[in-house]
Amino acid sequence: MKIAGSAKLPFAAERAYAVMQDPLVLAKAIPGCDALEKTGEDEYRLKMKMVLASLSGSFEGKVRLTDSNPPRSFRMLVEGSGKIGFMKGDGLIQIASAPDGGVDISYEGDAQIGGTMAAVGNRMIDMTARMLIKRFFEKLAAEPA
Amino acid sequence: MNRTINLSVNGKRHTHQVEPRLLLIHYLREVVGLTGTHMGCETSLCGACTVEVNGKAVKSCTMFAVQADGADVVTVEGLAGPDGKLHPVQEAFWNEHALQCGFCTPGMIMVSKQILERNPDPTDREIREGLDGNLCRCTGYQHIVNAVRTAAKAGV
Amino acid sequence: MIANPFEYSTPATLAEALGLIADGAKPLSGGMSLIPMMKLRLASPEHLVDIARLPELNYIREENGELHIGAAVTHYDVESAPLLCGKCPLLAETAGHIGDIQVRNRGTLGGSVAHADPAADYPAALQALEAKIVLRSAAGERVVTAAEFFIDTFTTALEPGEIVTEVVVPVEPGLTGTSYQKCLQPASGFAIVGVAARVRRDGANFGAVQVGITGLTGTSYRATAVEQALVGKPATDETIRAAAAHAADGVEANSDLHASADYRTSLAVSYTTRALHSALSRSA
Amino acid sequence: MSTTFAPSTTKLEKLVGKRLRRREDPRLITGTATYVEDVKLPDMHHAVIVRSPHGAADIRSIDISKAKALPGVVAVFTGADIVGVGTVPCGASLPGLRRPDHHILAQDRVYLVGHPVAVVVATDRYIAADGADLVEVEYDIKQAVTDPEKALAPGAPAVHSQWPDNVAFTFHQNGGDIDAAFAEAEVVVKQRITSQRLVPNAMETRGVVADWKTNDRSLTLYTSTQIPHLARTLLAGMLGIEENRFRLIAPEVGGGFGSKLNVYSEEALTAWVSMKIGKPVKWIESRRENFMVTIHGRGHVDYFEIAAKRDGTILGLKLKLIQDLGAFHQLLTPVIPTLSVLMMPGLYNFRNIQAEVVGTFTNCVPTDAYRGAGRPEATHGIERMVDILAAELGMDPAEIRFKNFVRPDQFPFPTATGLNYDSGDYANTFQKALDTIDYHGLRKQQAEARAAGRLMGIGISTYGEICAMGPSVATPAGGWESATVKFEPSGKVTVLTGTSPHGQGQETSFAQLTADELGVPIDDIVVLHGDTSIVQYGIGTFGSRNTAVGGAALFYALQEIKEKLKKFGAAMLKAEEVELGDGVCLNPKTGESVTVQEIAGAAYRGVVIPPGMDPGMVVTKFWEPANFTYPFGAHIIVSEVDAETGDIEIKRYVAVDDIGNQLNPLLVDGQLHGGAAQGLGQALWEQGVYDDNGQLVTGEFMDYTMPRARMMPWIESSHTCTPSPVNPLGAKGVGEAGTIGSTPAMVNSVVDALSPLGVRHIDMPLTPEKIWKLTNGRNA
Repeated sequence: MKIAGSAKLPFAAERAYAVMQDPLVLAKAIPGCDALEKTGEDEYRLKMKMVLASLSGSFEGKVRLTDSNPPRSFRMLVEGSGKIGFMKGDGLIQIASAPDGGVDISYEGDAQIGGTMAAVGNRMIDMTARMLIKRFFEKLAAEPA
Repeated sequence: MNRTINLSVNGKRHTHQVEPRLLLIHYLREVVGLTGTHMGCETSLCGACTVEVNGKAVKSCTMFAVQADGADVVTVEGLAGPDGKLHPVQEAFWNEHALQCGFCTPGMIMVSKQILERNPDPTDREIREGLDGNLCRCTGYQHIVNAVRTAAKAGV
Repeated sequence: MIANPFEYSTPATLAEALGLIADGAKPLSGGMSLIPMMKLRLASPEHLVDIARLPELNYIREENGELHIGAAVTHYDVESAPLLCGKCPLLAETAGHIGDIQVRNRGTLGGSVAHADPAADYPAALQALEAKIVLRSAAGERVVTAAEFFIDTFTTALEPGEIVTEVVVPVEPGLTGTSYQKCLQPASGFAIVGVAARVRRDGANFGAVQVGITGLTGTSYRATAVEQALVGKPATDETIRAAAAHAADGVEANSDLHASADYRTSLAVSYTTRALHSALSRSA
Repeated sequence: MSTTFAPSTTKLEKLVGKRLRRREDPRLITGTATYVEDVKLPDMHHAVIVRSPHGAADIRSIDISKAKALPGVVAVFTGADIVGVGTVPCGASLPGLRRPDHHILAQDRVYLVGHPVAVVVATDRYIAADGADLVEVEYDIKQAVTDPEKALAPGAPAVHSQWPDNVAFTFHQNGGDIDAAFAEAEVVVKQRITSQRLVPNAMETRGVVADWKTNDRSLTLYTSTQIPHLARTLLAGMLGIEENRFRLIAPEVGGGFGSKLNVYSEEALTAWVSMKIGKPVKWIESRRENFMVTIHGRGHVDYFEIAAKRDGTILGLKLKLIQDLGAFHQLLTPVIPTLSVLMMPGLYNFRNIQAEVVGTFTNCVPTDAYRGAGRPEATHGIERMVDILAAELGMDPAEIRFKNFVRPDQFPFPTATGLNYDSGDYANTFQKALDTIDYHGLRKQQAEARAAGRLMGIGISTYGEICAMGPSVATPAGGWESATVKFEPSGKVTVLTGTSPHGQGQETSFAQLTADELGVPIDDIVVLHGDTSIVQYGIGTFGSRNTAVGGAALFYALQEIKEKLKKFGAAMLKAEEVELGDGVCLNPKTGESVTVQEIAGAAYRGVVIPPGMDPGMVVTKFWEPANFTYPFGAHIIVSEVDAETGDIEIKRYVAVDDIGNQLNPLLVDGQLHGGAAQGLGQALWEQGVYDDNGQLVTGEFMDYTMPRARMMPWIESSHTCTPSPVNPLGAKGVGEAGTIGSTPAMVNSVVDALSPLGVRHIDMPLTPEKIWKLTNGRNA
């Protein structure tokens, strides 16, 4: 399903771009992330635990950053699979300087889930994805400028 | 980690050691040996597994047997009298042809009994709303509504 | 469709239960949301603490103009208890819209509230009633309002180790009319949108109005823009229609297979209109 | 030997035609019936299947070591182990049909979500589930394609790499002169009409218990099927075992609707596992698996074109039918759209057609027979097209139907698709429906409603169907049916039917027929079915054939046993001429008589054996029908649309069905109501939706909207009766009528309601949101 939205970060564009490329920051910001190890150029192995209401499950997968165009835009791909299913998010993230000195971030992409989660979680994909993205940007915003 | 549970099923006391994850429906079907209660889904939406726990209709696929410790459970097998006389809801289902393949029927009968216990003279609308938790793929529900209405007239 | 193994405890007291929960056990009440997830192995708690039968959580009583409802009270009891039907009909009416007979017989008020499903029915009523939610942990008790409690999709003010022990709603003052109107998703029975309205008249005008909405977005909310557009205005169809148009103000609507965001938003307006009409007609 | 079709005249009350309550019900309402899941055998093991979560992927590796190490797990098998087991059979014989190998466990690739990858066998079902969770499969995910039109587009991912165009077959049928019809046309209307995937959702999921006895080399298989004998033959072939050492039992079957008219991987797999471990093995499908891997129905994208004259006379019809087949062929997968083509002309008197079917592979579960099987799609198409034509011409939809009906004097009526309609009076039945609902009054009401800004609709469907499957030439495994009637020495009567009823009630209706024909009390009659060791070979239950084919076979067996009773009776009475009736054989000259029970007893004891006769009193009859039957009817639905929310309210539903003669009208009502619920389900609520990756997003009752009691209208059902000449009962079949008739009536009603907004067509299901988009949420 299509995912699109926007967020604000209180950083200059270069800083905003840099935090989103920093594996240490990403490890803190990706909701449920237990570990993020570099496996290649702009590619990381991801371990995460997703807890949402009573649903919980561990996922292993990867994060990939591509199409880098600093400090304006890049693509981010997150995918993971585990016992309860798999998920995949792929989106273009664009950074624009805002008049308040921060940046406006806009994102647009696709989110998919599969496996058991998909069979019963249909009605929750959209709001869950939005909530997770919101948490992600909230964590980023808490980084030092 | 097994637990001992002690409950009454259709008036008979049972004591068993069970795993906490054992569903009540599996307990009834496989431990007690009463296979009239059926499992039609796993999301608590079809109602085929409906039994009565302490006088309340519940979905036995969405309850662990350990949660029924100490309870009085009634299944479809427990409705007819000791002489084999059918419960008025059973009789009405039979007379009105309220079943075809019969798989949903035990759950339908159990919930219909509850509908009538709480509302002895329901309207068709109230009957249909009362059946909200039970799916039937065969009858189109029309004869089931007739049966509940007939059972109401017979006085449950 | 079989759950992973778990340990199961049936503490005799709430204190004992909270001790286990503090150690990481998960509370099990009616299990209407948790057990299906466990059967699909989408949830695999290691230790369940059955709190449904604790007498300390099973009561409905009136105190100082408020109704106190224990967390383990079932939806059926909320729907049918004479005290609630008479003194807080909005909550009773809302309970009657949940799931089906079997689910209402087993599911509990506290369980549903704590689960905070964005499409659950109670939150709309609790928002409109400005309910208080009592939270307890081994460390103590605190009380939050419904508006504070429901934070986001399946996300509440509950801290680890804390459970909902009680919901407090006001004794509905005379002359107040209330209504819960729900557009249900026909497969699951969840709300696509649900709107709870409380209306008091002030002569020919609207007096105090509270509107709570569920299902539209990630969590329930008070539709304050609707309320503000009503208070002090003539109690007419036009006022209602104009006010209800604000039902989704400032809200990012959900989208799923059953209803796109635009459609949901439109339904929120329609059902807000219906709830207000219905509540108004029930107000003296 | 002569037989008589005329009902024997007796003074006993006849039971045929009576609304008798069912004899199968006491076990069902008391919870004492035995479904597959209720079968429990000593030392029974349990199987759980590990399935693909992906729509298309190569299997990189499977690690079963952790699962095998779990205490209680007895065995784990994967695709590599099933050497020598045959592939899942397909009974279609279309020329040029591409048949992918459909192994019972995936080999190196998975083709749909739910594809079986491994099976875990344990002493307990809970442990088997735990074991299945421990099987680790690594996949290399490939691009899936789930939409048949996308699958046909150039560059689409290939479901099977050897056929990059995703076309499994094309099928053409032409009748008359379509070019002339379109050349002559004064008006041509075109419409793309879809018939979405539906999930049959019998309330009992599938299940299998297999019991292999190594020393006897014998297999007993309990399976929830509609075709016990065919399943045995086909499974014996897959497993390489002897049919005469293979007993297949269809115990109580909790609904099928076509989804159990099949042979599935799991039936062979469970049997094979039992053979491997030498123990009884049970596999019970979960609801989630039922959604994922039991066949779906429908799945059409149809392009219709209709040529007509300005006076409404239909000249011809063109159809391009894109059938979403899924990833494999199940038993009848490719056959189903060809049934749609046969049914294309509906009840209408035009002789020019052109049809092209493109069977298309997708990464979805196979489609196959679901209640109506091809005919609901066709009927929906033609009934929609007739309404669209009426709208184009500004004609009343009732009038245009009257204008085009086949007339009673045209029967038997050869259709442009090569069928021969048996009997009917379509205008009469339709008129009865119009009168019942007061059609003209309704149109006046509608005009008033519209003037008041309300969206009221009246929807008509005058449907026909092909039933009583069927002559053997048209049915892949044979279209005949069998029956045995036997008197026991005590005079009790046992009927063995080759059909396999699972809710239809033939234990009652066949006993009614038998009681009437033999003049024995119905309580002395037992009807048995579904066990290959008890019942002679039969074809099974599908295509509305139980009564019209199975009942006819029984009728002929009854005539034959009556002749035998007469011969033995005559010998006992030492009479040349005897009369048989009311359970008594009478010498009309002397007034002496013997009862049929006495005759039966004597025939077993060999007291008197007439010359040329054999002792005993058993007759088995296999009967081949000469034609299908063609039930028809008219369904009319009145609806009102809430423009603000898109909600549809069904105000009235009138159905007049002509199914020929009825054995038990109470059971007929039940069939029609249930059929209508499934038909309304398609029109309004149900849809199997796959995302682009092959996930079935309506894969549980959470999201797949099943008709519930509160959603169903009251159905006012009545009948006309033109007996079928095809069989001696005059019965046409009723199992699918409601499903076929209801859907277009509902859609036509809503389109009619919205026609003031310029709406001509809406694809199913008519969800409130779709309607809301068309009304723009306007307040009426």
